[in-house]
Amino acid sequence: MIKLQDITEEELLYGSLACAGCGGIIALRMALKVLGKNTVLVLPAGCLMATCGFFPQMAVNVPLVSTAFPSTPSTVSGLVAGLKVKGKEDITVLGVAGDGGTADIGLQALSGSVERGENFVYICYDNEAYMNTGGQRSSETPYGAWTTTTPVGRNKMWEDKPKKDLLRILAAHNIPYAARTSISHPREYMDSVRKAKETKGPAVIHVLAPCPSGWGTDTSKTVELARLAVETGIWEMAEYENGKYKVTKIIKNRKPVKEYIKAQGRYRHLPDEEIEKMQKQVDEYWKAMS
Amino acid sequence: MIKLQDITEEELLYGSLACAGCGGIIALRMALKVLGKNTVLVLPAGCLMATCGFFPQMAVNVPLVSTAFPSTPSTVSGLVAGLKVKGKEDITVLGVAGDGGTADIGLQALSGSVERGENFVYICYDNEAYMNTGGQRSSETPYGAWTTTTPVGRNKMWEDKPKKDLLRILAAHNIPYAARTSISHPREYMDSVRKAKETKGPAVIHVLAPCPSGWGTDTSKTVELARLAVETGIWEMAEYENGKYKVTKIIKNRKPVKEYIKAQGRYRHLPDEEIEKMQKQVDEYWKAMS
Amino acid sequence: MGKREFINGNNAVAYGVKLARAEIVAAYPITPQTKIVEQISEFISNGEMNAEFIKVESEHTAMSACYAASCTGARTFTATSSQGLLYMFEMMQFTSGQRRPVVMANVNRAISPPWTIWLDHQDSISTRDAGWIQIYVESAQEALDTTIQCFKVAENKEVLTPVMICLDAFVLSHTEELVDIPEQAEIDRFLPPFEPDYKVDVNRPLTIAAGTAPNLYMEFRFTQQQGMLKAINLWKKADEEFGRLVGRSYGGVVENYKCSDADVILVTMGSLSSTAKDVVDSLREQGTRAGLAKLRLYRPFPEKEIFDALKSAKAIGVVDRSLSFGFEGSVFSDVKAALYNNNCCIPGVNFIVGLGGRDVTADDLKKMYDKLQYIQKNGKAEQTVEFIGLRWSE
Amino acid sequence: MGKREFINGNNAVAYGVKLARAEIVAAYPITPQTKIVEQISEFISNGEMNAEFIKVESEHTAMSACYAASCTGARTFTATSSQGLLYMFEMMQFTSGQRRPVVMANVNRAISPPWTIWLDHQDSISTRDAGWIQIYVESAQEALDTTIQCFKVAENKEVLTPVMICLDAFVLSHTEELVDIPEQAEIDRFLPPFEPDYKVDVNRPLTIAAGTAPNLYMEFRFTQQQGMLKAINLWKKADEEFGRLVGRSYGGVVENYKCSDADVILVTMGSLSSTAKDVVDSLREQGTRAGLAKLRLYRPFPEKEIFDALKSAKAIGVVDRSLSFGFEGSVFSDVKAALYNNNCCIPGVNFIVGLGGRDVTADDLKKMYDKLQYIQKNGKAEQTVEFIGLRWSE
Amino acid sequence: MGFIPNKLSDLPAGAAFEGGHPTTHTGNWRIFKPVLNKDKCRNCLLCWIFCPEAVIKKGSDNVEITYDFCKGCGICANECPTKAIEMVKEG
Amino acid sequence: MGFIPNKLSDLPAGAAFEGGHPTTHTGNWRIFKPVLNKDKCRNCLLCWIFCPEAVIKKGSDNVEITYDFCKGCGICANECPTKAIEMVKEG
Amino acid sequence: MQQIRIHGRGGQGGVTAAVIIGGAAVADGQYAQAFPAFGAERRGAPVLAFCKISDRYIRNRSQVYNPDIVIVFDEGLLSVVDVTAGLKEGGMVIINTEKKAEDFPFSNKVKIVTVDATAISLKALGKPIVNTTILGTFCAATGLVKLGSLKKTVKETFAGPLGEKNVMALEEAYRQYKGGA
Amino acid sequence: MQQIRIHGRGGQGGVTAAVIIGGAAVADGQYAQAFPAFGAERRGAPVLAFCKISDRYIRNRSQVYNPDIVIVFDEGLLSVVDVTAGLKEGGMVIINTEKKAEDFPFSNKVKIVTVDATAISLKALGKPIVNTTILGTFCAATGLVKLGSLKKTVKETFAGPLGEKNVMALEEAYRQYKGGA
Ligand SMILES: Cc1ncc(C[n+]2csc(CCOP(=O)(O)OP(=O)(O)O)c2C)c(N)n1
Ligand SMILES: Cc1ncc(C[n+]2csc(CCOP(=O)(O)OP(=O)(O)O)c2C)c(N)n1
Ligand code: SF4
Ligand code: SF4
Ligand code: SF4
Ligand code: SF4
Ligand code: SF4
Ligand code: SF4
Ligand SMILES: [Mg+2]
Ligand SMILES: [Mg+2]
Repeated sequence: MIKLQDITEEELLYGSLACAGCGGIIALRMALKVLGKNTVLVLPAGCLMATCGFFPQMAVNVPLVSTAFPSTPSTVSGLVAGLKVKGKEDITVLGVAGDGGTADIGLQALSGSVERGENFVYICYDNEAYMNTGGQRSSETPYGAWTTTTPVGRNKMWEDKPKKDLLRILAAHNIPYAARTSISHPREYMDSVRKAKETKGPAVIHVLAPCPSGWGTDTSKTVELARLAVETGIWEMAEYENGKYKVTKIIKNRKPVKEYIKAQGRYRHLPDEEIEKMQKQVDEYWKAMS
Repeated sequence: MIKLQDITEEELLYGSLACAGCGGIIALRMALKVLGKNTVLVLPAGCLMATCGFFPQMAVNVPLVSTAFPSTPSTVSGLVAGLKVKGKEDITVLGVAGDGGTADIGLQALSGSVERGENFVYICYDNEAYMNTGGQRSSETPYGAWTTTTPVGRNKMWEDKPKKDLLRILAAHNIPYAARTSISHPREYMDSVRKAKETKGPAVIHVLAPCPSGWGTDTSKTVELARLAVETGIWEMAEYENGKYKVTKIIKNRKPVKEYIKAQGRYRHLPDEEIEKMQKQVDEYWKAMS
Repeated sequence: MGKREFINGNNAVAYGVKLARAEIVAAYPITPQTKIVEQISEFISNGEMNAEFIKVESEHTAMSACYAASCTGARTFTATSSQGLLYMFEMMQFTSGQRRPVVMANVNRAISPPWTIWLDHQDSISTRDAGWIQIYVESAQEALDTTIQCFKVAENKEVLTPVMICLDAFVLSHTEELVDIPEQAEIDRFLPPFEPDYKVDVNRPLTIAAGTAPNLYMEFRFTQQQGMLKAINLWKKADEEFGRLVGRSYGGVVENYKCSDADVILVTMGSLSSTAKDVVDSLREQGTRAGLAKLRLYRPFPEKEIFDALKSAKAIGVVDRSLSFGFEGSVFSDVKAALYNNNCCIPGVNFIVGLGGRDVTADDLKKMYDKLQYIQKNGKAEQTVEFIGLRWSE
Repeated sequence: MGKREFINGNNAVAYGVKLARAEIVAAYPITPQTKIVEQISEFISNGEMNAEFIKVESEHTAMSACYAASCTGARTFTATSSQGLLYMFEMMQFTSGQRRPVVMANVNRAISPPWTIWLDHQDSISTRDAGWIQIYVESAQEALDTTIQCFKVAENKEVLTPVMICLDAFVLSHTEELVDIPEQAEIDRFLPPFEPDYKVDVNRPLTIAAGTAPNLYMEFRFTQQQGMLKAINLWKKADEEFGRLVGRSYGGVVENYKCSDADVILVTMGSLSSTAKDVVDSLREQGTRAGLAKLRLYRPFPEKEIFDALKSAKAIGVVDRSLSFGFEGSVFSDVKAALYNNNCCIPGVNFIVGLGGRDVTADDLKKMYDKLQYIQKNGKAEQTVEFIGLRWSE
Repeated sequence: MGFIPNKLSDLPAGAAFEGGHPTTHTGNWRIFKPVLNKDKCRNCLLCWIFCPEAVIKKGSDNVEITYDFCKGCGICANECPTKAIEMVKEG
Repeated sequence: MGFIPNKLSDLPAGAAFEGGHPTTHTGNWRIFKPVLNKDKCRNCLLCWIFCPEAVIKKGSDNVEITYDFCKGCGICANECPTKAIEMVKEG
Repeated sequence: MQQIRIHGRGGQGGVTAAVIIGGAAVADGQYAQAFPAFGAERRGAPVLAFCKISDRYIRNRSQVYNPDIVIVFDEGLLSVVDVTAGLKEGGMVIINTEKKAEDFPFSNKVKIVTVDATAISLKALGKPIVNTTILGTFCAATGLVKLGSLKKTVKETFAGPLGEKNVMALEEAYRQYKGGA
Repeated sequence: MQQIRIHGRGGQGGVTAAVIIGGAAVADGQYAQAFPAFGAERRGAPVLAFCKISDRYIRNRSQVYNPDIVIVFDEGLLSVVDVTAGLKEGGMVIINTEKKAEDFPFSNKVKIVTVDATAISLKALGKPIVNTTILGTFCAATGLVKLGSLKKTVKETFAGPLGEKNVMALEEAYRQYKGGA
């Protein structure tokens, strides 16, 4: 596994206009550290593009091809093909999109690029809502969360669906490599990025990247919350490789889900019985998985 | 299981302009027999719409809302919502689209409708290519097949990717009910349709529906070929229900894959070693599944 | 009379949708529109409004769902902007071709790239041929009232055409101002329930959006065109009736602001019209006979009404907040085409302004009127297209 | 001189793409375009052509992939029709806004609903504001030659704008005729390799399609407009050079067919122009001074060239195979707008023809010329928009 | 028989036609014709359920083939377990 | 420093600007400032890897915080296992 | 200009026949257009294809309303469509049938040429595919294209032995007409 | 017409402050517009908000270039942006600071009003959120809106106890100015 000491000091992402403590920026910065300068980055609409690619604040130091919101994977496809005919197949093509850009409006294109078996790395930084537009529900918004389109009013309307399971959807594509990981675990995450780079064919990483602004949390807690998600068992670290789904981190003594929920503004309204229901679901999931 | 004797004689699909022996028509006709008159049908671009919904030849006798090629599931969503506000939730909303309209250009919308948990029945009739436009490759075109965009020339270009696994993708969505079935097995297929109708929430059926024109087969062999696909083990009959994937038909003595391949014009070019490779893959798959 | 609120254009549209008793709302976020659907979701969550709120996964789906919901006979609304509008382009045409009276708010925003979130009209203008009625407003109040008028005209059996209400990003969408909220009862009197003849009905199974060969297609398009053209007079009537019942109206389809005796007239759409009225008044004080023709309805294009407003002018300027690339501003072309049809050839000039959020000030507008006076004197325009407010000239 | 083949318009475009040495082809099927990409996939599979062939899962992806591939500096092509064009609308604007010279063939087909697969120009016309150059052809030969010209103009450093070559569904796409296939060497002389200044390069990391605030956006759009306008003269030059090197040219951007002394002139686009030339000749034989202005380039709109072609006419008719719903034919509006800019107000009438595949015959065209003669006599048009070939009048 | 418009005002708003009204008698596409040998028929209904054109009718002892819309695909003959249906050349 | 256009002909064809040139010194967004106590630092590099702004530099014995682009999010302080970083109010 | 209309069924190769006629005309140094009736018909459905031949470049691109010659692939079509619709006075109808010209009701109005192309094809190709066979009759009866050009075009269209067989069938039909005429 | 510009940071509630001023003016029977500087700024970044107040309906919809009054939420902004840019002659700048008016370099050019809003807010709300607090100073120093209307609007904006607390903070700032003036 990657050692922090060995990681390059070179920064390819520097000076973004993101909120203080943005988890998405951490995800992108770490990934670029592994992939290095010989990378082309694709960013669609979303917080990262909005905060890293606005003139004159150009925070990314690899070629960045920005694209339309639904088009990250297909822009990746075009770059892969273009670099191939230009004899530059050694360049890593990296698509990075949010949960909305990946699991909602970009899913079809992603499925297509994966199915065609193109050679690329794709990272979905998951902050569990459409954050760039102010925090609307996406299909990755977890059960119980408040968003601006699942407001909490007289008629209860908080999000009532579980998260879309991106990793299993990719596994169903029999993708060469995919992982579910978290910015709180840099070694594991960066190791996934390295594997993804080395994979011949499509490789997709789904990384939890909390958003202090959207989650209603202190900017200093971004990493801590991501870690809590793992330690409570809410966020499973897993990989799909060689046709196999594998849990990559088994938490011995899972922390109570409540600890995670109570730390966040977006769950403020949740009655305790809902939290207990969530705890039960988590417990059942892990029982079933072991 | 459904008995043929008990099935209604009423025909809700009659007099289409499809090619003689079209498997897609069989799939739709059987489904409507189960669902009955209290059904609204959505058809996008594709062979069924082109042959059943052109004035003055209106072959379908339930309300048919035709829609754009990418929009079957989202049109279904709108109908479900509209019928709900109109107090007509007892009507079954049925989306029927081809493999291209489902696994390629309609996949995102399907994923969305399933994720939102809307109450509908969706049938993908799979003829393994874009037939209405003359037989181009889709993500459901099987390995080895000739299509007009995977022609067989000096530089071999026949389809070199396996089929997209729609059922497993739906299973990854934890859909309430989904099935992979075949028109050659009317009782099983129609039973799936019945289950789908009874499911509260989304239910999707992926049904093999050979196309004599696109597969290069005699019109009389449509059902026989579908059966062969099952009997050779190339086409697995399976269901996803209550969170479980289940093979629904285990073939004791699988027929040789060759029998299926050799019967079809679209595989004419395939050298024997390729067929052997396919045989091996099928054998391995079934070994792994048992 | 209802209550008065200090709200922005987005809220105002949401109030309009609520008062219109829309039954289906498809929602997908995009800046600067999002507040509209957020506000509606709050109305619903608070029990103030009764509608199915579909949280779709893309705008193509938003419009597909609206198309289908409208086929069931439900009153249907969605909102979008810019990239979202472009992404649903196919379904926009499906909806109009099948004559489903969906109402959509488009918060006008420029198109990327260059990446932008700011105001111009390129988004709605680039859908001008798509068979949607387009109406532009200049204030939050007009946004609210017009939203209600939209349903009235769209659902008229002679029209049956979807309507897009266009309001300017930020300048209207995010600007709070004083808005009168009509009473529900007033609106119920104005807007009858939607009861289409052709809809999904298991007892009368129709094939909706059927295929038609060359022997019939053209006739459908002709009747669609006829229906759309009828919207011009029907909108005038609706605006007038709204005035009678609710107490506010907006001059029909072209607001004629001091045009009757004007020598120089600007044609504007959207929020700019508001500032321009100030400018007209101050020019009038200085003795210049200035006028403003505010184009509310852009499609169907009110050929006769715009001719009537402009016919006595000596010089006209058409202000476009967008560009038909490779030619000129589309409103300019259309206005000239309409005048031409009336054998009228007043010297005219096109001002391209405010692309990608560049502010257009009263000073800018004054300069445009100055230019028109110069043209009036010369009897002809030297240059037909002029960009106003460019940072550099070369 | 190359060989002569009896092929259809779709094949002809494919030959053009091969001869242009396109490096990337994105393919998605839609009738009646599909044969173009099928033919290209055959060329590749037979080793006659060397390109990456991307079998995308939708047209939005097709254009996204083209946009991106072009960013690497690769010569890029795709083809579509109708619904496919609409579905990629967002990415069309991305490609043009970012100045990527992708070439696309659009086989003109009507838009659904009513469901259709037949010819009209509604698809490409409804994208007229999207910043793409649009050129229309009248024969398979012109389709082949023009495909090559497209790359030449699109990739010119002063232009850098994507080009759509429009050919009529079935009438051109599926009609076999005699076509000269140029030699590869001739084309190599005409068309240099594509070497853009701004492209993906890890040694010079650019942010491509960067965000720009209101302080800069408008300037980008202004330079985009300038680039596009340059295409008018550059296309004339390219057509002329093509003529010199290959032996065929097409009159630049507006083919002036016997207009110089004509009293009555029709303006047409696409395959209709071919039939119309027959009609002009037969009218001339009968002593009528008829002319035809064939608009090849529709965007950028060749304002001056169309004025030059029409200026001496007594009556003009503009034939639109599409409709800007709620107004009139778009070519009619644009032609009038251009004449207006030149203070020219010749009586004109708009013929809406051939929607959804209705055939337009020589007889129909003769009737249009008759109408123009009537207008010439009267000095003015009574009706501005006329549908030709409607089945019923009421 | 479905509604056939013959003036503009007949047209629905948007192409919306009554369904279930086939007008083209696809029976004349047929080159071979399925002919039933009643004696062999066991009334298993397989031909009935597989017929794409829904032109086979249930009967008490055996099925019955109607020909207006039978395209002659031959599926019935192919699927019949008792070979009770024979395809014979039309004409 | 990135390229700043100042005439039309300076503009690239399509917005394409050189990357890696931040100009807005986001350091002045800071309300609290991370201050390192070198003595407590074990050089574990956790703050370094987690800092979203990449403003912590590796050193031989301990890390070093630079402030031009530090937004004061406090992640470094929160994650430091030895509490070697303290957030203090700016000003 | 000579205009030809072909009546066939989806899948019978009517368009190919039109293209072969056009190709042969072109090989003869003439100009031609060949195109299908633009539709979405499926295998089995009656379809049309057209060919125009002229010694000058053909600019008129509208459809064929008044053919000089009609070719009917399949006698069964006669009961479905009016094959003589719009036929020019003195026009010719070539029908694949076992019957004789006199057996057709419209034989008094137009010139009818019959050929049992199915039989010929079955013999030469082993399949009842008549689209090239009947072109032999067309060639012999109309003289609009040269036999050599027709054979050459057929060989270019169908590679290898299939081409040879098609040419044989075509020649046989040609011979039968010439013999019979 | 009076035009107000507010300098704050993303997340500090500058737009809310502008809307509250406008709402109060409206409650007073005046007309108002309130809007943000249209941008995509994130939490922490300097942002602007505007309010225009007039006794007539405000038709001019262009931005505010020459404010009469500037409100600065956070002293730190002074080193980042020129808060006096475009300020009208005789205009006023209200700054949240511990310092005195004289401590600012531009004190000779414009009227400066200072208030330690952070201290007041920390006391009243327990948080350094100054957007409502400073409105008390604004109200006292400019008299553009009535104190009662301002309080009412704040209570409508923040329901329940939060509203009460905000009103307390606002009143305290108001008192301090009145006392100090
Ligand atoms: C077609 C289209 N629809 C909507 C938008 C508006 N939009 C831009 S970013 C965004 C949210 C992005 O969410 P996500 O992908 O999760 O990234 P995040 O903002 O959370 O980083 C939306 C809805 C758009 N740009 N294009
Ligand atoms: C946006 C769009 N792209 C392409 C098409 C063209 N098109 C119509 S049907 C079809 C093929 C449909 O394939 P499938 O869904 O598999 O159904 P099948 O034709 O095989 O029945 C295509 C590509 C279209 N109508 N719309
Ligand atoms: S809103 Fe959230 S995801 Fe977006 S920049 Fe701020 S912290 Fe990052
Ligand atoms: S092409 Fe195939 S799928 Fe389409 S109608 Fe014919 S048989 Fe059916
Ligand atoms: S399949 Fe054969 S036995 Fe069975 S019902 Fe049909 S004809 Fe009778
Ligand atoms: S031949 Fe085909 S269509 Fe006719 S009855 Fe048999 S199965 Fe049905
Ligand atoms: S986290 Fe703490 S101990 Fe580790 S390097 Fe940073 S300051 Fe030193
Ligand atoms: S406070 Fe945040 S930005 Fe500053 S050094 Fe620490 S982690 Fe980095
Ligand atoms: Mg997100
Ligand atoms: Mg298919």
